[in-house]
Order: sequence, then C-alpha cells, then structure tokens
Amino acid sequence: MTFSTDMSVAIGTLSLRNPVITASGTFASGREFADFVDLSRLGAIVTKGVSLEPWEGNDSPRIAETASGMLNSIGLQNPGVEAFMERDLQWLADNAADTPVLVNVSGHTAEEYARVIERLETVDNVAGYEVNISCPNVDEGGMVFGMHCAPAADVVAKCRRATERPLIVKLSPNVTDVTDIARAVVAEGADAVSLINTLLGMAIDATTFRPKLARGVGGLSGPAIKPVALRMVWQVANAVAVPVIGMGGIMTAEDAVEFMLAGATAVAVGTASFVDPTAVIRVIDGMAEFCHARGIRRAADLTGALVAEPDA
Amino acid sequence: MTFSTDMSVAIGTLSLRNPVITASGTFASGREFADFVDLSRLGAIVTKGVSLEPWEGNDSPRIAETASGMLNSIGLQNPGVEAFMERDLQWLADNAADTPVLVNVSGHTAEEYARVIERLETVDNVAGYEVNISCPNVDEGGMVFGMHCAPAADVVAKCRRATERPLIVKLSPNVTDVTDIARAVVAEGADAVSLINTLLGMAIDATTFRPKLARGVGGLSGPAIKPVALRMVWQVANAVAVPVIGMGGIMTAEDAVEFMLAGATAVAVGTASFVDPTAVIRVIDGMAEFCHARGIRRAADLTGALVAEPDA
Amino acid sequence: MSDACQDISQGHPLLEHVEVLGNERLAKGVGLVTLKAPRIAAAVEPGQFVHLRIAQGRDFILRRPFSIHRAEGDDVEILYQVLGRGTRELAGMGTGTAMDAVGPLGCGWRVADGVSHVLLVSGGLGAAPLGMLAERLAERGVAVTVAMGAPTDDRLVARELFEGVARRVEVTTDDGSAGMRGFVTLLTQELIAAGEFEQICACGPEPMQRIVAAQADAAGVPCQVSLERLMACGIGACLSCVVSTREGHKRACVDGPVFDAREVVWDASEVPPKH
Amino acid sequence: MSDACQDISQGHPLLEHVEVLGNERLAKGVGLVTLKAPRIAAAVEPGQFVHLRIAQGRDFILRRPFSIHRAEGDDVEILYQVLGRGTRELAGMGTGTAMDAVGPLGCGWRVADGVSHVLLVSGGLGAAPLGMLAERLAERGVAVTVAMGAPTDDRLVARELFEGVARRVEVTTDDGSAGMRGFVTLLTQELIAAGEFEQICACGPEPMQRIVAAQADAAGVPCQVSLERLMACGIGACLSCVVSTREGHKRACVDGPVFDAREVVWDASEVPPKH
Ligand SMILES: Cc1cc2nc3c(=O)[nH]c(=O)nc-3n(C[C@H](O)[C@H](O)[C@H](O)COP(=O)(O)OP(=O)(O)OC[C@H]3O[C@@H](n4cnc5c(N)ncnc54)[C@H](O)[C@@H]3O)c2cc1C
Ligand SMILES: Cc1cc2nc3c(=O)[nH]c(=O)nc-3n(C[C@H](O)[C@H](O)[C@H](O)COP(=O)(O)OP(=O)(O)OC[C@H]3O[C@@H](n4cnc5c(N)ncnc54)[C@H](O)[C@@H]3O)c2cc1C
Ligand SMILES: Cc1cc2nc3c(=O)[nH]c(=O)nc-3n(C[C@H](O)[C@H](O)[C@H](O)COP(=O)(O)O)c2cc1C
Ligand SMILES: Cc1cc2nc3c(=O)[nH]c(=O)nc-3n(C[C@H](O)[C@H](O)[C@H](O)COP(=O)(O)O)c2cc1C
Ligand code: FES
Ligand code: FES
Repeated sequence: MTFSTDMSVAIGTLSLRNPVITASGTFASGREFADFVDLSRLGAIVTKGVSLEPWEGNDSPRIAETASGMLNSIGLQNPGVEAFMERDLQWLADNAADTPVLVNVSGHTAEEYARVIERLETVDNVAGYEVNISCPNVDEGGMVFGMHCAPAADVVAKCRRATERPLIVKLSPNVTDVTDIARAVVAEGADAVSLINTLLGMAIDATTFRPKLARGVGGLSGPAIKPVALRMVWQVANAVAVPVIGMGGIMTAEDAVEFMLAGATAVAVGTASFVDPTAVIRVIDGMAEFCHARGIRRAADLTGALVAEPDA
Repeated sequence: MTFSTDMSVAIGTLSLRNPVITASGTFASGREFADFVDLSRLGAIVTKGVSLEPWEGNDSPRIAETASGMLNSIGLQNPGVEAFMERDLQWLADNAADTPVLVNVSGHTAEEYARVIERLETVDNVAGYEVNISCPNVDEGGMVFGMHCAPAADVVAKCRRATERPLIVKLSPNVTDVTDIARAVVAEGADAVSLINTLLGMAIDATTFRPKLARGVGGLSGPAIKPVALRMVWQVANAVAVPVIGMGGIMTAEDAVEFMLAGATAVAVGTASFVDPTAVIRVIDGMAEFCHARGIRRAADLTGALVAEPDA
Repeated sequence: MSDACQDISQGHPLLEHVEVLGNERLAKGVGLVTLKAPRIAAAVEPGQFVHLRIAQGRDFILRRPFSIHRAEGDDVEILYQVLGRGTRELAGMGTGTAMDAVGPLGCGWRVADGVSHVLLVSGGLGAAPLGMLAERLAERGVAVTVAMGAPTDDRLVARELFEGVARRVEVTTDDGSAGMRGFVTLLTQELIAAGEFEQICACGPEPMQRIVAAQADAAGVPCQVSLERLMACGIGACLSCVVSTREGHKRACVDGPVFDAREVVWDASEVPPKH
Repeated sequence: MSDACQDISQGHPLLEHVEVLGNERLAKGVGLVTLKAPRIAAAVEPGQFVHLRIAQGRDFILRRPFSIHRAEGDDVEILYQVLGRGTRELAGMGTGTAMDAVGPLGCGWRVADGVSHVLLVSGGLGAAPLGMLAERLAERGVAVTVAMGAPTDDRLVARELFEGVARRVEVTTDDGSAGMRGFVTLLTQELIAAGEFEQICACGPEPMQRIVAAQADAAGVPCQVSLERLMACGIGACLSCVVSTREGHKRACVDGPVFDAREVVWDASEVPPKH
C-alpha cells in the first residue's frame, strides 16, 4: 500500500468521513444495529422519518417479498419529534457523537415539515435534514408532495426558512420526469437531493385472492429497483448542480461505486441492512478496497466518472 | 374432471381462446418460436413493433442482465411495414391462420402511426393493433408520446380514424399517474389498454466505468418489475371501463393469475420466453389447471376478483 | 426495547455462521434441523428465535425467522413446517450446509420465580418455541402440563420431548387419530377452568391463541402468547412486524414475539395470509 | 434466417434436458464440461452453440450461450472460461447436475466441398467452436492447419485435439512459454501470405478476428469469423445480438455466429465491455 484513499466527501457544508450512509427507515436511529455495526465508521446516520405528532403507521402485513426486492407499507410509524428527541437523538448523542446525524422529516402539510425542523433546530446533534417528499405509504402528505413541482417547492421553501443546516430533499421515482422535481426543489434552496425512494408496487397472493399487504400497495426496494435508481441518479446529477445522494438496491461496494459513477456524491444502503446487518460496513470497506486496487486517491473522484462513450 | 374451464376472454369485439398472449418484441412474429410452441394454442400473437420505414435500431450491446430482470435497448429495429407484410404476415397467414395477430405499431410522428395502420388495413390477417406509445428506446416518438396526455391522445385519435379494428394502446409505466394517460387514450376511442411497457433503467459496469448498454439507458423487464406492473394494472383497471391487458415479469401461471385478479382481462408473456421458449404454453396450461383445481368455470371470472379487504 | 424484555436482560444478538448438523423429516412437510451455532446456543433463552439467511441468491433476499426449539451444547434445533420457498430450501439442506444466522432474537417466555405449575398450550408447530421452555421449567422444578393439538397423530411433533419432562401431556387431533378429537382449545377450556395453573404459555395459530387468551382471562390466569409476523430485519429497526397492543404498535421481533395476552389487541392484529 | 444458413440446412433447435457427465479444470479459470445431450449431439454442426439455463433462481434469469466444442455419441463438450456469475456456476457443477439447453443454435462454419486446405485461427477460447470443425474436416479429408495463440502455455486449450487431427499446429503465447512469443496474428500474417489456404476460419477476441480478416482479404482468401454478442433469446426473436453487416444489422444467434468476414462492418461492431 503506497497510498491510502481519501474517502471523505462533502454534501454542501457537511463533510462525511466516507460516502456511505444509511437509508432512512432501514436503520432506525442506529441503536438496533449497534451490536453489528461500529456507528463511528459510518459516513452519516439517516434516521427513520419523524413527524410532528406520533404516527401509528399501517396495519399488518406490512411487507411482502418480491423477486429481488421487497414491498413495505410501514406508513412512517414514528413516535413524533418530541419522543424522537428524547430517545433517539439523546441515545445518538451518548453513543455516536462523532457521526453526523441527518434527520428524515415527514409531515401531512408543508407547515408540519417546517415545524418538525424548527423543533430539531433546538438540539445540537442534528447535522442536517432529509425532507421526505416521496413516501408512498401514507395517504396525506408523503409522496403527494414529491410528485409535482409546486407542492414539492412549497415544502422545501418552508423547510428552508426554518433552518440553515444542510437540507437534503428525498425524491420520488414515481414521476414522469424526476429532473423537473429536482430542479424545482433546488430552486427553493435544497442543498442536495437524495434518490430514489421506493417505487409504488403491489403484490397479490394468488391462493387467497388478496393483496399481500394490508394497505394493498407499498414501496418497492432492493436490487430489483437498482436499474431505475441508477438511471434517475444519472439524470438528476446531470440536471442540477447540487450533490446527489444515490440509493436503491445497493447490496455491495460495487453497486455503490456504480451510483457514484452515475453522479452520486454519496450513497445510502437500505434494504441490504435487513439481509445482512453488517451490510453498510461491507460497503464502506469494499469501496475503500475498490479505490485502492485501482489507484483511486479520492473516493470523490468516482463521482460522475462514467465514461459515456461505448467501449471501442 | 367434472367440468372444463372456459378459458376464452374478449377484448372488445375480439375473442381470444385464452387470456395468454405474447408481449411485443419478445416473440418476433412467432416464426422463431414455432419449434417450441404450437402457435395455434396462443390467445393471440402480438408482433414486434412495426414502423412505416425500416428502422436500424441501436448499437450493441443492446441488453444487460440485472437482478431478476434485464435491460434492453433494441430501439425498435424492424424492416418497415412493407417487408413486415410480405414476410411476417404472410408467414403467419400460412402457418398460424387460426390465431389472432395483433400488430404492434410505432412511429416517429402521430401521422406515421396512422399510416402504418392504413397500410395494414389492406390485409385480412390482422385482428387488431397495439399502438406502442411507450418504447423507451427511441429518440423521437416512442415513449415521448406516452408520457403526457395530449400527445398520447393525438396518436390514438389519428389511429382510431384509420381503423375500425380493435385498437389497443400500450402504456408507459414511466409516468406520474398512469390512469391519466389511460383515461386520455380511452377518451379517444382506444378499445383496450395494455401495460406495462418497460421501466427506463440503466446499468453500469464498475470495472470499465461505462454503461453496459451502448445507448446508456434501456427498458427494464422481467420479474423485477412485476410489483410495479401489478400496481399499475390494478390502478388502470379501476380507472377505465375498457379491458386491460396486463404484463410485466410474468414467468408462471400464478403470476398471470395475479394480473387477472388485479383487473386484467388478458395477460402477455414477455421476457419469460427468452428464459424458456415454451413459457407461454406453460402459462396457458398452468392457468387452466389453476382454474380447474379451484372450480373456476370461466377464466374471465378471475378478472378483477381481488378481494380488497385484508385477510381477517 | 420493551420493559418486559429488559427485565429479563436478554443478551445481545450476534451474527453467526452456522452449519447444518442434521435434518430430519418428522411428518409430511415438517422437519427438525440441527444447527451448529455455539454462540447462539450459549445465549438463547426459551421463546427466542434466529433469523436465518436461507437463500444465497439475490432473488429472494429476506431472512426467515424460526424459533429455537431446543439448545444443547453447541447446537440448536429448529422445528419447521414447509410453507413456501424458504422452508422448502431449508427442508432440502443436507449436513454441512452453511448459512448465517442472526440471533438469539426477541423477548421470550417470562416465568417468574415462585410460579409452581405452568400450562403450555401448543397448536401444531406452536410446539416450536415451547420445547426449550418445557425443559428449562422442569430443570427449575416447575411443574409443567402440556396441552397439544395437531391435525393428525404424526403431526404431534415434540410429543416425546414434552412427555419426557412434563407432569402431564394431553393431546387432541382434528381427526381423532390420537387423543381427543377436536381442537386443543376444547382441552384447555377444562384444564384452565380446573384452576391448577399459575401461568399459561401458548403458541399456535393466532385464532387458537386468542381463544386460550380469553379462557385464561376468564379464569384470571396470566397468559403469554407468542405471535408471528412477517419480519424483515428481525432486530427492531424496520417496523414491519408490528402487533397491535394496548400501548400501540409493538414490534414482534424485539418487544415480542412473546407478549402478555392481555396486552394484545386481538381485533386489529392480522395474521399473514393463510394458504 | 440468412440464406447462408439455409444453404446448409441446419436442423431445428430443440429444448433438451441435459446432465453434466464430467467437469474438468484445464487451466486457471478454464474448464471443459461434458453434457449428456443426445438429441443436440445428434444434430449439431461445427460452429453451432447451445443456450444453457445455468441458473435456477429468478434473480439471474437469462440463458448463457456456449459453442459446442465437440460432440461424440450422446455427449457434447463445452470449453468455457470463467468470466462472471454464470460461468462461475458452470465451473462449480458436479456430475449429475441437470440443466436445460436450447440447441443446436446458429449458423456454423461453411466449408464447401472441394476445399482442400483450411487454416483455423484460434485466439484463447476461440478454440471452442473450432474443435469439432477440425475433426469433421479431417474426417472429410480436408487438410487442416491450426494457428493458435493464448496468454500462456497452459491456456493453449484444445492443442492436443488439434495436434491429433491437423496437418500442422503452430502456437504463440503472449509470454513465450510455448511457441512463438506474441499474438497469433503474427503467425497468420506469414501463413496466409504463404498462400497455401483456400479458406480461413477464425475465432477469438474481436480485434484479432478483425486483423485476420484483413490479412485474409489482402491475400484474397475467403475467411469466416465467429462473433460473440450478448444474447437473450438465442433463437432470433429479440434482436439483442446484432452484428453490423453490409446488409444492415444481422442476428449473431441465427444469421451467425459464423459470418463471412467481408460481410462484417467492423467499425460499427462493438465488443461487449472488456474486463
Ligand atoms: C418469531 C417467529 C418464529 C417462528 N418460528 C417458526 C418455527 O419455529 N418453525 C416454523 O416452521 N416457522 C416459524 N415461523 C414462521 C416462519 O418464519 C415462516 O413459515 C417462514 O418464514 C416461511 O418462509 P417461506 O419462504 O417458506 O414461505 P414464504 O414463501 O415466505 O411464504 C409462503 C406462505 O406462507 C405464508 N407465511 C409466511 N410467513 C408466515 C408466518 N410467519 N405465519 C404464517 N404464514 C406465513 C406467506 O404469507 C405465504 O402465503 C416463525 C415466525 C416468526 C415471526
Ligand atoms: C455464440 C456464442 C458462443 C460462445 N461460446 C463460448 C464458449 O464456447 N466458451 C466460453 O467460455 N464462452 C463462450 N461464449 C461467451 C459466453 O456466453 C459468456 O462468457 C458467458 O455468457 C458469460 O456469462 P457469465 O454469467 O459468466 O458472465 P456475466 O456475469 O454475464 O458477465 C461477466 C463479464 O463478462 C462479459 N461478457 C459476457 N458475455 C461476454 C461475451 N460473450 N464475450 C465477452 N465478454 C462477455 C460481461 O460484459 C461482463 O463484463 C459464447 C458467446 C456466444 C454469443
Ligand atoms: C422498511 C422501509 C422503511 C422505509 N422508511 C423510509 C422513511 O421513513 N423515510 C424515507 O425517506 N425513506 C424510507 N424508506 C426508503 C429507503 O430509505 C430507500 O430510499 C429505499 O428503500 C431504496 O433503497 P434500498 O433499495 O437500498 O432499500 C424506507 C424503506 C424501507 C424498505
Ligand atoms: C427485447 C424486448 C423488446 C421489446 N420490444 C417491444 C416492442 O417492439 N413494442 C412494445 O410495445 N414493447 C416491446 N417490449 C416490451 C414488452 O412487450 C413488455 O411490455 C415488457 O417487456 C414487460 O413484460 P415482461 O416483463 O414480461 O418482458 C420489448 C421488451 C423486450 C424485453
Ligand atoms: S422485523 Fe424489523 S422491526 Fe421487527
Ligand atoms: S439473441 Fe435474440 S435475436 Fe439473437
């Protein structure tokens, strides 16, 4: 080893020790993974979505396995921002003080999003926000905001006024042109965008004639969606000037590198953490090895390094 | 066996001996499969997309395998409608006269679609048309028409004026609300809609830093997309009054039944035919067995039979 | 983590590479697999489970949860019923097959010191999480009565285990091929009413557990039930496995799978789609 | 179907359940698998291929194409190089493994009656579709000269086969561990210029084939090349495997894989991404 790769990347003013973060809703607030993962090694921890009041979420069954993927209809169950601050943020302050915490924020209205942020502004150990305008599993709010430019812009504008911390907006893939939405939220001051959230899907049990999820539809995640995610990350990275956080089906370091090549500055590991609770560490280590083996001195050099011309 | 299931279904005025048809572009015009499949057993043969003039299609590589799926960027290579009539339709007239032939139609402009149909009106062995406004692999035309209501309606209106034969419109899944487009094309006289075409995706080779497809992006098909396809079929079947032809990742009879339960009147087998050239027959036989085992007297009774309430 | 679970301070879950030592068919579609899993075996408490990565491919990606039926030395035993693809693959695994397991997971049975006689109620594969409990209670000198039901005689899996350690084992079968004909809830009706038990631990199909819970409640006997939910993570992070309780949604994987029956809001709790 | 292919009236492809009879490692990452495939073995012509369903899961779904290296009695032999997941699984297949195969497919080598001396040019695994050709030509009494190249001595797979039937076998290796040091195109340059051959049949990396084609063209010798493309259906339906030719896009799976070298428009023909 004649050099060591600089793994750090920057999301606006936020600097991460490496490009690998957790995908919201798949890592809780890290506590449940502490037996498997050294949290101080993560690029950042992105929390489960938090709303102003407690949300009960949807009925069971809430998941269904599909070919190379899974559907979920959790419905943003969460204890509300107050309980979240008391339990989760406090635990993180005590146990993972070195790792940036990005709080994933949800609301039924644009005002609610902003009020969650206002509340979180009062604590120190929040490095930034990921505004989730793309959850397909709640009736009001959620994906509805992320499917059209005007409501997306409205949520972001209100959140922007509530904080000077880094503001990441999580985009929905269930749209005709994801770059339209990306441009709209960047115009309102988003410091970064993250994508993709889950694809709206459905599973049916042919033996019972019933949907497999109590809610009928849910969000598709896992390797099945990687091609769609890569395409959208590539489109958005070419359309906006802010950093892109890429996710969707990342299981291995190689998958993560593909997202960086497509234009992502950082990547998030989601469903993979259910399959292997150490997945996020495997991806971090694997990416470092990948860079080292190829003489890549800065992981950030992978970003957008896709060679567009076909091989000759 | 105390009864036999009536497998026939009707797509408007077109009656099919069973609900299982071939997905456009995955079965050519049937000739290549004649060694594996008794064409007289199919519900219908849907041909590869046909345009007014010959199209060369895209460069190689044109496919890439992904988790439980594949990307293709064939780009509607076809010899043009004249050569198609001489070779393919003539061969079908000679070798599969009993099976309805649905010609999948493409064009760079709405006028071109209509002119392809006008030309095909001059021959007898065309049972109807599937108008492809959803191909993600061509630069002009293709998916562009299917992503917004006005151009979709325009293509359909012009095609409708060109024929009284059954007109099926093939919808793109790469849209915010597929029911909007479905309603728009039904308003212009579509007799049925078929969905889904492929999801726009991308694959990247982390070792070469290049896209795996020469064109960069391509269409995702196969089991990976089934949850998205089922969801859209269910949405569209609940939104329009015309029959829906469901497809996307059907590999087995059970998959096909799921699409029927979601609201499809017929189903198409696509990528599965590459994996197993006899797939379409397996699906037909399996669906008949499924119905028989459950005492279902008419396959058509499966359509929309989803029980929406969760299991108690 | 729920307070109940913290009370008994169950250990930390771990990721262990396990190996199949034996795989025995017990009845049609029912088997017993023995895994070499020293670290999990050393840590497991009755009622806990392991989350097994059965598939190697990326097509079917989620782990599958299984109760630990018994633990002895370095080994754990799992009693399984073939339902779908995962359990089919499990049934086909020969000696030497390697897998990875996350465990021991969840909050198991809690039988307080001083309890002198416990009724275990098992419906079908409900015997799975009760085997180790019966053994441990017997070791502690707690009297155990087992009421078990199954469709047929050969499906009364774990009957020998129970007969080896319990004071009394009563059986029912749906077809009368062994014991009383009918559901196990017929037996428990009488047994519970007779008033011998200070606690009931029940596992089986959810409707059965619900009836036993009602019988226990009527008799004023504390009752614990073990509930199954589809699980993604198995460690409390994803919220896919929730059970409706009087205190809202709780996670079957860490707050359960064993719950106080009175906590459960049965009406709202769905069972996974049946076959 | 191309006219060329119809000329030699190759038979109908079929779907056959095949079984691994043996699987031998020849060099690092290179193996030879023998399959029991009586119907395919009976029908195959040199240069044709089979489309193997290697994976059982639904995660990796597409078949993989492999040339038939030799056919004898009920068996066919495939020479393979481990590149990715499919070939890795193939390399791991033990005797008795069942698969299904579609074949024989494609339009193979065409050596007209009356041709008396043919040069076979093999680069690396390019030997795969040439083995059976060498044998059949020798049986027909056609003189065969083989020029073969590989990175190292141990990678000169099929050398023995060729030495058994050919009049002359010349080798090159990249590292000089056998024969001349350098690429096989150094050899062919001389051999072709010497003017002994009425026909050339070449297979190997596409840049090599292209150079041989140019050498043949310069010498006025007819040349056939066998081109690889990623293939989905393998039977001519999906158009995933096109080669750019003077007559437009042609399908490697049915119009090829063997093409007349002068037909191929080399500039536009891409090779699959290299490692
Ligand atoms: C805490 C816990 C402990 C368990 N312990 C055991 C055990 O000891 N032995 C055992 O055999 N099983 C046990 N199960 C159930 C076991 O996890 C499932 O049977 C298994 O995951 C099914 O996997 P599969 O791939 O075979 O079926 P899938 O293909 O996933 O499903 C096949 C069918 O079974 C249904 N199904 C899936 N999971 C369940 C379930 N939990 N209950 C009822 N139906 C289900 C599905 O809806 C589907 O209809 C336990 C479950 C939990 C949550
Ligand atoms: C007509 C025909 C005949 C063939 N005959 C043989 C044969 O006899 N022996 C043999 O070893 N191989 C042969 N091949 C190539 C063989 O099909 C591929 O090597 C195989 O499909 C790779 O599968 P995989 O799952 O191991 O690799 P994948 O995981 O699919 O791919 C791994 C890497 O290899 C690359 N790759 C895939 N296919 C090819 C290819 N055809 N050429 C170059 N790179 C490729 C991919 O782009 C990727 O980078 C033939 C191909 C064709 C079209
Ligand atoms: C069980 C589950 C819960 C999720 N919850 C949230 C959430 O609360 N907020 C959010 O923005 N995204 C949520 N997501 C989406 C993921 O963060 C991620 O965008 C998506 O799963 C795609 O990545 P993956 O394929 O790696 O899982 C959730 C995903 C899953 C599977
Ligand atoms: C190789 C390939 C070529 C296709 N060509 C066409 C086409 O010409 N016209 C069209 O409407 N759809 C075309 N499709 C889309 C299929 O008809 C189908 O909608 C899609 O593949 C989803 O079904 P599947 O998952 O069963 O393959 C093509 C798909 C594939 C894989
Ligand atoms: S399975 Fe993830 S929280 Fe219970
Ligand atoms: S592989 Fe389908 S046409 Fe050649």
